[in-house]
Amino acid sequence: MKDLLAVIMLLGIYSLLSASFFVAMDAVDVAFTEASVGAGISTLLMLVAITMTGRSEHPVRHKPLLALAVVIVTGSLLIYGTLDMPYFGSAEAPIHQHVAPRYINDSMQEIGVPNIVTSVLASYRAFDTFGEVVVIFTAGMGVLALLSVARRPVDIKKVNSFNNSMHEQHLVLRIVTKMLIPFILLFALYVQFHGDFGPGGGFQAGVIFASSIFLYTMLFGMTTARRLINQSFIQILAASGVLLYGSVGVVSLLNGKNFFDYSALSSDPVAGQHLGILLIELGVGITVASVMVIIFFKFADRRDYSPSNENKDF
Amino acid sequence: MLAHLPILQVIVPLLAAPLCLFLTRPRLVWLFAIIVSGLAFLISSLLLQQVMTSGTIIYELGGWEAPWGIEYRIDQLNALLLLIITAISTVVLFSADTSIRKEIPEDRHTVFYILYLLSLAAMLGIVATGDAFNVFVFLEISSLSAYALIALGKDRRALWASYQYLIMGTIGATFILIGIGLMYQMTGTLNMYDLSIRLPEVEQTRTVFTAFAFVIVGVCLKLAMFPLHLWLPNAYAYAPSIVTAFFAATATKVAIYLLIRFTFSVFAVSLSITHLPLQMLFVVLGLVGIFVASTAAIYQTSIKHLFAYSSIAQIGYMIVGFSVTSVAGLTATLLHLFNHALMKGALFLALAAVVYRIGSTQLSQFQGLGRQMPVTMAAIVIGGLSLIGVPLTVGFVSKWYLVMAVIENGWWPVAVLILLGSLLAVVYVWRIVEAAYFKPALAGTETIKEAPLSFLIPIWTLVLANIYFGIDTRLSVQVAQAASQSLFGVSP
Amino acid sequence: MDTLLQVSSGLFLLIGSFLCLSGGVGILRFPDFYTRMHAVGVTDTLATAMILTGLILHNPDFMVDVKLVIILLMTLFISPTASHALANAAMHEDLAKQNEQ
Amino acid sequence: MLMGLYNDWVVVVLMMIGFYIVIAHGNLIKKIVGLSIFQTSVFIFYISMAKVDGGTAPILAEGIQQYSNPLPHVLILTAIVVGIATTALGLALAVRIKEAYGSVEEEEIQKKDNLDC
Repeated sequence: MKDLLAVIMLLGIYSLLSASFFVAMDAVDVAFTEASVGAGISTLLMLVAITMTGRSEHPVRHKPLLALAVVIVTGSLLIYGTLDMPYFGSAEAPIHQHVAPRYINDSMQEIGVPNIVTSVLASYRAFDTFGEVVVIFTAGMGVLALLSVARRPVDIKKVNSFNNSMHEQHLVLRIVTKMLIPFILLFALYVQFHGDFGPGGGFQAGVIFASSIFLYTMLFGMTTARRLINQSFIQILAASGVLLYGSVGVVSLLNGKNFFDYSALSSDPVAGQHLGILLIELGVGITVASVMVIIFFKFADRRDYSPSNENKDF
Repeated sequence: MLAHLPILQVIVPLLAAPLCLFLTRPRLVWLFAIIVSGLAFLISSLLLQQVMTSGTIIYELGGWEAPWGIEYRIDQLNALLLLIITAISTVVLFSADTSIRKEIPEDRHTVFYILYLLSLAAMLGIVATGDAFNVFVFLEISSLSAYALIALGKDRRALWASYQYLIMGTIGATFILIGIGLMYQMTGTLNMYDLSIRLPEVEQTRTVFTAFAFVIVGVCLKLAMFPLHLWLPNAYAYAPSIVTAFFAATATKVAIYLLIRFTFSVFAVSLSITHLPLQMLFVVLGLVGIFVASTAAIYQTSIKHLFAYSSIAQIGYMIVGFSVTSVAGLTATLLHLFNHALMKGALFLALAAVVYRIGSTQLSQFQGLGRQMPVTMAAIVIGGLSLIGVPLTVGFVSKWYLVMAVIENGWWPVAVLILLGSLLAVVYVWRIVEAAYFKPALAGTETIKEAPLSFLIPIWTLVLANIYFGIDTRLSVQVAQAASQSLFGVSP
Repeated sequence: MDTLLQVSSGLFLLIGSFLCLSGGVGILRFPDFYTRMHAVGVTDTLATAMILTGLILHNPDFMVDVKLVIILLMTLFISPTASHALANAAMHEDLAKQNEQ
Repeated sequence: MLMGLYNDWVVVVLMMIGFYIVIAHGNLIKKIVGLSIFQTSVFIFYISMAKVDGGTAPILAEGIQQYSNPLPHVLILTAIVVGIATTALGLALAVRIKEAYGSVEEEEIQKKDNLDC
């Protein structure tokens, strides 16, 4: 495969397929995330990247025998390691005996949220999730550091005439998109606040929210999207998501409980847990959505900036 | 509030990072970063004191007891590491403002400090946590911020170095993830302490063996242990000087910590060392690493490269001490870890000062600098002497303990080889001294002035620490010994 | 009544699956891009619609039915639009090539 | 044994395909694609160990006795996010490398670097 476009589309399909594996193996939350992130966002980012780096790959000249050897050694080590593993689906496996039973049996009394994944994610292992939000924030800042460009003054006339010519070409797309975007936003909100009861949560919601903005940007152009979303505002938003998450922990610290102990948030421990989970999911959603938008905008900006792709449309 | 110190240690810099975006001026952000880092330093000294007097501190996040929740578990080993990281970070930050004004465009300064604080917080998080998966998450935060920081370097090769680091680092992290998954599958727990109790039951299984192999290889990739070191020299050489100073003194230390933690605490010594030929493997790799890297250092034309290779050689010493697997050997490794952080911090910071003045680290440009920047060059010389292991510097102390530990184990040839390796260090340090003091200054360089005070004060703080801890070894040795004893005490 | 629902839903599902299959055959066998587009674009929209109708008839739960109807409406919007975008892009590319020649 | 462990073996093969792409290919974008495949396969490995025969998705409901293990799901949610973060940063680096070197092929970049020295 020398055509990178095909490679990336196949990668997207692989992601989507593995998302359906996850559904088959009962991991609905993970499947949701993989479908929106692996098949959606990362494919999109890669496509934007290859518009800048070129579509074809040079043939490999030397035979990568060393690489093959490394891969075979690693692979056989792994196969060797699997030999003593518990069998697929067996309920006697250690992981189903030791830690997990408490999550399954007691989380309803302790946290009061039917989706066990949400209660583990947001309460038992809340600090991991905080780390996850920080990872995303770090990536946003990293892309900001790498791809920032000085903004050139925009020639409004040129943009307008360009927009008009685009308008005819993309008429159907634009109208359908305008109709769909409210529904996408609505769906994002549903996923955000329904995460306690069904699959979903802040992360997936953030990604869906961001994808509606991507859609808008792709069809109406960067300049129009910029009028909608201010760059420094979105950065502040990304930071405040992390801070919202962190401050929930700080509040419980100030109330004399341990960090991220949500029972400190309310007189009734279970209500406190509920409130805490709601707040941190909101923080996750805000950060993820705004960082995704930052990353996408930075890539798109860079693309407009590099002189060779001046007048191509998306 | 004292009971919450373990979490404050990590959370203060972690929450400070996004707060930076609210500050408008880069200068303000810098001051803020220094205050935060200083605060972290204060917390870590309090923690060390607390640990030394009252033993291991356990902090349950979210109020859920381990292994259901995540816990922070601070013993002597972590406390020592926390202290090293925060101390170096604070000292280095003092010169950051001056240095990056020359090396990084103005509009990226705020982002630079944010990434710096994030990577600081992430390293502290890796060290403090007692949960294997939490290690992975924070490892990724620290790596991502490291990639971005390195790519901020002026040269275009910084981008390429950063990309290579990204690929290697991500492979390493994924290996660790596989290893953690295998361990989890056999025991059902992610908590390190709980793992160390439950692993012996299944230690004979092939799965645990594979898990161990993957974790170790993953950590060694991060550690840049020979022969997995290829990403390190370029990454250090082309990163902004401040970043190099910070990472050279801390990042590899965190990786060494992980190696120690996984081999001694999580997998018991009996499994790691007795069942596997690991000891021989590590001694050989450590020694080969010392020689190959030192020899490579001799042939470098850029001083940043030279010291980067020297770092790989120093990692070799730590690995040798580690593979002795006795209290004495581990003490030597921890001492060297502490001391190497001081030396490399001082050396790379001094290099940052040189870059600030002459804009290059090519050896040829160093001619005659001994007269133009005497104070900075003196610092480099003392740091170099410390690298060699001359008495009255910290380098001597840790080499002494290392040689003693090796001899105690009856490995005479290894002791001889360690001393021979030090001779190579003499050669590469001499090349710098020769250029700086015994060659005439290049034409047109008469105007070069001594580095500004914002460099000299941090550099000499570290240099004096080099000398102080070389003479008064009580504090460092006591902590290192306590840490290694507790490691062997926990896992007999 | 129940049997009628079962039979009709089965019928819809069968037709839907057949259409999916024929679309797949079409994409492999047809000679050029536009005819392949035709095969996928037309049959897939109809096929998903059929399968979803079959599922609605099959499922007694009201909330699930509502969700399925929403999915049906969405696919009816999105699928033709996607085909349109694809064909449009292909046209654009072709014209650009012809202009070059 | 064949039936009990087949999922792990499939996952190992997938992982190694990804790993091979990372280390054997010279194109920077393709390396990132390889990393993605590698990581996604590790995710499948984690999720497959969480599955219990006869279990359902871990969302509490009336009348269900057996749930699959929720903990690996949580871990992988985090890991997916880490994956996309790495991908984004890697792509950003690749774009910058293309601008600076005019190429995203490893060999050409090495060649240009050697010329500089």
